[in-house]
Amino acid sequence: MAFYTIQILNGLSLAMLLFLIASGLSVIFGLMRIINLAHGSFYLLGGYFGLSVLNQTGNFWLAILVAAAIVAAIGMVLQRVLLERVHGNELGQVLMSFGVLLVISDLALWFWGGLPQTLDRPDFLDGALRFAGLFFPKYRVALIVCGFAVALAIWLIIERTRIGAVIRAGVDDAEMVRAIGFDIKMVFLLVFGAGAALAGAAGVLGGAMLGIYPGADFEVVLQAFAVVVIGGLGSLRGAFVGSLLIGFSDTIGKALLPEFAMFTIFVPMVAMLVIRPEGLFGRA
Amino acid sequence: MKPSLVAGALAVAAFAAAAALGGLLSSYSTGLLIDCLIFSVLALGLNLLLGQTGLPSLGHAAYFGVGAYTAGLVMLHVSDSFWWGAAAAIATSMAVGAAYGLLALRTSGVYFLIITLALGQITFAIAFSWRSLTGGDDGLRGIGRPDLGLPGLNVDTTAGYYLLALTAAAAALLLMRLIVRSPFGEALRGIHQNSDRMAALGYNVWLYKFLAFVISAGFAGWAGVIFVYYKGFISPEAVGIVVSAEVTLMVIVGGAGTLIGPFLGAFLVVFMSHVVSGYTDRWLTVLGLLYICVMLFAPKGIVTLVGDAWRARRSA
Amino acid sequence: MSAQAVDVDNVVMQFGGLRAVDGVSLRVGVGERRVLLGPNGAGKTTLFNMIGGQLQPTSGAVRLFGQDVSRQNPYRRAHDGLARTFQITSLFPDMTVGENLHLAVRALSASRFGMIRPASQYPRIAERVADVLAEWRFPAGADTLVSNLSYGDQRKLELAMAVANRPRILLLDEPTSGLSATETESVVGLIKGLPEDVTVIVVEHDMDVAFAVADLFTILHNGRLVTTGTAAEVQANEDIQRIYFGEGE
Amino acid sequence: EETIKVGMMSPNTGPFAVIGEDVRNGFQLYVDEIGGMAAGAKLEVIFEDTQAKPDVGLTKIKKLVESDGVNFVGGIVSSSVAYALRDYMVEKNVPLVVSVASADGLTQQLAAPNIFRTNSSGSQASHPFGKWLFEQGYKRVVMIAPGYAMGFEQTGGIARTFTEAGGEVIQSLYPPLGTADYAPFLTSLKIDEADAVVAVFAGSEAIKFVKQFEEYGLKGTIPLVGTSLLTDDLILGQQGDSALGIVTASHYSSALDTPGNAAFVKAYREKYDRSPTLYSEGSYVTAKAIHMAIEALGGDLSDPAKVNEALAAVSFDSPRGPFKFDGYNSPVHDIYAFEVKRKDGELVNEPIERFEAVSQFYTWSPEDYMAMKPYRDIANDWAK
Amino acid sequence: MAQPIVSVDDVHTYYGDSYILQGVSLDVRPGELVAVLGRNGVGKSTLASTIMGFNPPRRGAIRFEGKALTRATPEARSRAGIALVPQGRRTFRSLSVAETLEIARHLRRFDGQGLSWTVDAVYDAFPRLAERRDNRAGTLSGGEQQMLAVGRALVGNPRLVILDEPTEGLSPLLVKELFGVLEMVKAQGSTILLVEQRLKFALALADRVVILNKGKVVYTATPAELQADEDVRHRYLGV
Ligand SMILES: Nc1ncnc2c1ncn2[C@@H]1O[C@H](COP(=O)(O)OP(=O)(O)OP(=O)(O)O)[C@@H](O)[C@H]1O
Ligand SMILES: Nc1ncnc2c1ncn2[C@@H]1O[C@H](COP(=O)(O)OP(=O)(O)OP(=O)(O)O)[C@@H](O)[C@H]1O
Ligand SMILES: [Mg+2]
Ligand SMILES: [Mg+2]
Repeated sequence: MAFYTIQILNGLSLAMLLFLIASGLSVIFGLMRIINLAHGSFYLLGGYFGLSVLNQTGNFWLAILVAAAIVAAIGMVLQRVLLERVHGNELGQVLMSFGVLLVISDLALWFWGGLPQTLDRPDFLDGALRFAGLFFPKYRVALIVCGFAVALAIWLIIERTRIGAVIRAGVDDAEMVRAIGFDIKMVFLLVFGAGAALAGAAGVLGGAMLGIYPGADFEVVLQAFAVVVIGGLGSLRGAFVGSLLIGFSDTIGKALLPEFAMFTIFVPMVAMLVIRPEGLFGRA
Repeated sequence: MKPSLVAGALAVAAFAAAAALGGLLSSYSTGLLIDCLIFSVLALGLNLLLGQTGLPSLGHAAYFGVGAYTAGLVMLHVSDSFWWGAAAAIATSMAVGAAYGLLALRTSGVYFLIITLALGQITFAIAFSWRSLTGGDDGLRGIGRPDLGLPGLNVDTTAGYYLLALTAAAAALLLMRLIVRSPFGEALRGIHQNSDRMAALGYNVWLYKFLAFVISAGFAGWAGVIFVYYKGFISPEAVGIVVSAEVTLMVIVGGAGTLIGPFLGAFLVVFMSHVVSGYTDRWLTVLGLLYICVMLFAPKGIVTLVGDAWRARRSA
Repeated sequence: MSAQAVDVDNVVMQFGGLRAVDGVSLRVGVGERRVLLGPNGAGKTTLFNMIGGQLQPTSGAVRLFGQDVSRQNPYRRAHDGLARTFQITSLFPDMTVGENLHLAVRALSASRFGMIRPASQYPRIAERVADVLAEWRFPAGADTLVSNLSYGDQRKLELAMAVANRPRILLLDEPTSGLSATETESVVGLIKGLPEDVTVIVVEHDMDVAFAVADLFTILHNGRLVTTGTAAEVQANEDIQRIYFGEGE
Repeated sequence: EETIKVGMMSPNTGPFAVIGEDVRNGFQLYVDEIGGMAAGAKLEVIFEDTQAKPDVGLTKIKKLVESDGVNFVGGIVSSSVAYALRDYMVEKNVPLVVSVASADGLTQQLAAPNIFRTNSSGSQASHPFGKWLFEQGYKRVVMIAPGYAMGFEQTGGIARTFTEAGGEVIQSLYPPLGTADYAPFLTSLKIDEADAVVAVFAGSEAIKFVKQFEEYGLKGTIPLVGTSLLTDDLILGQQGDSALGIVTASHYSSALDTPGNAAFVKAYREKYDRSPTLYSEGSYVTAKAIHMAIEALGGDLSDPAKVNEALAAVSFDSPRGPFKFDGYNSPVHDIYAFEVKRKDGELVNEPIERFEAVSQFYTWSPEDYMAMKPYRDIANDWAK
Repeated sequence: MAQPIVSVDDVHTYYGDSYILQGVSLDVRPGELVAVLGRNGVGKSTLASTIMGFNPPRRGAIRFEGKALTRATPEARSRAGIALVPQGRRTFRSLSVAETLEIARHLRRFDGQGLSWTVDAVYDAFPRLAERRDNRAGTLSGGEQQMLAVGRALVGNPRLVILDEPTEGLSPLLVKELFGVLEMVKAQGSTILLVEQRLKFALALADRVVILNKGKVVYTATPAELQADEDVRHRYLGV
């Protein structure tokens, strides 16, 4: 029993980390249909910038804020200067954003070095909670709470401001959105910035759990895309449930069948897509 | 002379020139050309799906790897005949392609992209963990050069193998050219643009996609054959996502949906990663900038850009 | 037994909470010309989609020439002789007019799976494409990209592709919408000029066109079949006048 | 003036880039120490990026051998790259001195006169360590390591001597390479039944593992032991206090107190502003071995067989202590057990035990040893 | 006469190299309904999209309420009070009817003359849309989409509405409804530019008709004059 409780908590914490990483992508890719592989770079940069701030100030919260802000700015510049030019050209987006991913990861390697780094957590989140004879890291509890909070916040923002509808309309027919009075370029830019900021913040949060190192960008972007797609494009709820599914199948799979640990993400993924070809909550 | 004859003559001349190059260049440069040709064939196969049919496969290294492992295993355990190895490899690749195609073609668009990626990673995991067959992470090694059964043709030297690779790539290109220009190829383009209408017109859209998938896997297997006999080893890296992604980028850089694009893209990327990396540690930045620039100035790929410019000049 | 060309038997199409088509039965004999009338959203296109195979009925059956095709793919029905146009233009935008027609003509020929001979080297198909082009005349020329055609010409091409294969059953979903008077007239001419044994079902809101091409009219409303009758009957029926023409309330 | 060319292959990009940097640094340090000259000839070093990909490595080494005409090749971090190059190098008969890649097979079943290695082979440090662990009083252990050859070989070596001494392996887990989160494995370890956890990880995985080991409250509950990669000098700083008390085995740490090491550490720190690691030391030794061979031949490298022989015969004092090759061109050197301690505010791998002159075959004869099933094929069979 | 609300002055528009509008001039006065007629492919839609700002002319000027708009973005024009019901509907596939109307009314509220359009007013005018409120536009029937496109334009309370073949695909009943709606819009003082193939419909509503042929205005008159001129009708409209 204790074994399962702890595995469920493990699954939940991994799922929420995945969701934090994927939430920004769910907005950028799910809603705006911009295939941005540099999302992984946003995560990486967030982690590294957070690290630098943390080393200077020792303030974890400041690190999250600064990292999110810088990455948002970088994201917006990227969108304006580069990605916008391949609007509607999916393959173009793949190539261009992959180029950006390469450049950023290489420059990050140059600047921060190749050594894996860890981010220190705030003191009160260090250590573990003990309950009913179980032992569970406090930081992971915080991560779980954080994941739920972010999910709720994004959901509210999209519902309240109708920005979600405008963005989706912009994807269907950008010209007509302009014809009803929206500066669609500005809308896309801001949304892109918000998505990048989420990834940047996730970099700090994730870096404190898993460390930050060259190659994390690539790992992260694959998982985030998988989560968003399995959930169904354009569905935040999908990204959330997708994170849970992957988090659980991976964790429980590894705990129960460690010999098949290499298959615990991808086999369930194929199965899910075969059963639901348009994702869990996808509407084509 | 008829234009087709001119084109044919030009193609033969180009082939002859390329063949002669093998004798002129240093063996290292010739070897690099072989690498380029191998990835060209792989990219060419992927292009049938990605460029022609609009199916973005991100797991193409799987069929490449299956081909390479099969040819390697045949060489190690069965026969050193090139033809047996090649036939077995292509057949296995296509069989795996057929099995995966059945699963992957339930989906479309980015869902297809992700499911092919997942299938590719499963293949990687199998190659990595089935140690008794594949040698695990150490890979299969000690695979010798094959026997072509053609007297006078010696593929033990780099120059000799270059001729084989060149012929293999030319054969692939010719075959692909036939396919693309045939009614089948035309139907794939139609499916790319409007599959519902194709179905209403009377085309079995699923079957076309499936065949394209299997054929494309066959090309990848063929590339794997040329790869494994040249390198003499095969390890799981060749099956992984990095290779799949690289090939995809090659196709896009060169120009998805064109015949020459995959070749150009493969040459460019292989050149960048081998030659430029000899000069600067920051070669990945250079490569990244190249991708970005290509998309800024030739958003449909280099070949498309050149083609458009040429047409514009002709009509002007 | 003299089978009907199209025999729709009590079909239902359910979209979530909405019954777009609600138990419609419809029999159209070989060579008959039938117009489907009904207010917007009555279910006409949905019914077409079930006959064409784009949708599978929630319940009920569709038979073509006496054969049950309810579960058949659209492409199989095309091989049974069915062709259709779409209300919302459905073409191959990045191909030329000629290439669009090529695809249409080739769809039923044995060569459609050919992988060796170049597509352009099938004289019979090229001939047929040339015929269709001559018949339909696209002022911009056969080499124009479809995405560069005016809307009207795109509608015309939509039709030309449907008739290119000499279908036995032709479903036309608002074939003249968006066409100018001249073009509308020529389309009417073309429909009337189809061989007598071709069965044609047309959805049409332009009554002049409707009366010109058909003898029998079927009225749909709210997913149900209201009645079938001749022009005179339709005009005399008060219910129809109310729900469709909006007169007499 | 004559030039002797040496090719250096290391990953400069990707996750292994940082190890590649150490490898280049160690080599360069030695070359600088001898003023770039060997036996009166100029020593030219050509660096190439393997990208840690076997087929790229093969292409690069072809460039070095065929295009640049190098006389020696050194470096190589990944075992899969080393395997990929092996046949080609044997065919060309150019000496390949591997600095890091530890795959056992390279200097055992696949040994060749021109293939050398300067760092321990995969199970070399594990053998004495497994026996020693038993002697320390551990009777039952659980093992966890990445599921590929390196993990299998390093845990295998420990398991063999440990069980032969009478110990028992009650569980072995092999998470795949690249595992993001060790939580499901850590929480499945049967620590209640074991006296120690044997873990083998490297790089970012090692950092993650050690940190998570503490996070899940295992630190202090059960001893954590392993091979040196788990806490090597490269990552120790990042692991912080989580690593304190971990005991590992290897042939080198910067805290070694040998005659050569102090000067080496000092020079290295001055030049690169960080501590040397077993990667940089291994590469430094590679350079020295090559240099010694050139000197022994008086700079005449015309006969490949003689070059190989000269290399095989070198023996010298190195930072790790006395160095020489065994009959299979793999080093015979002292192995240590290290414990992570804090010294002068810094974390170090402090030697706590020394096993003298250990070869890759440990106490077996080469023939007997190679007749046994290779560790990488035993993997899960240790736990009963 | 009143100052024109929109004036198109010698406009030349291209698609790439194809020369479509070849010097079109056209004035529409406030409150007026001008019908643009012409065969397929003569450039009617191009004119509409040029005024909306989708493809700015290479030469010529467009003024709206006295201000030059020639280079303004579509969103600026929209905010200035121009709305378009495009040919082919172009509804937002993935948005529900309610969402579409919601975002379309979002930015603008004119203290307009007379009755202003609200979402509810649109539902009143097209009860069918109210029923389909929560359906995605992509699943609506053709006619329903057309109603939505009209509603989308109206909820912004524009001063100038451009309708490009709005009756296309509408059943007679709905054509009548639309007719009523347009009369209502006119009565509120909005100006309408109507591109139409249905001659009867256009003539019954229009104050003035303009015929386009091969990218040029070839005829301007009142509906009555056009009715009387069989030659022009036959030559340019085929009736
Ligand atoms: N895929 C779908 N999902 C949900 N509702 C649908 C779908 N397709 C059609 N409908 C609904 O079904 C009803 C009938 O639609 P249909 O397109 O058949 O009407 P129609 O008679 O062709 O109308 P029109 O003359 O306007 O084209 C409409 O209310 C439409 O909104
Ligand atoms: N995107 C485009 N690119 C190139 N040419 C175009 C494009 N759109 C339209 N054209 C061409 O411009 C001309 C005018 O087209 P437009 O759509 O304005 O005609 P229209 O008068 O609205 O016709 P219809 O009554 O058929 O809608 C046509 O010849 C058409 O082929
Ligand atoms: Mg309809
Ligand atoms: Mg038009």
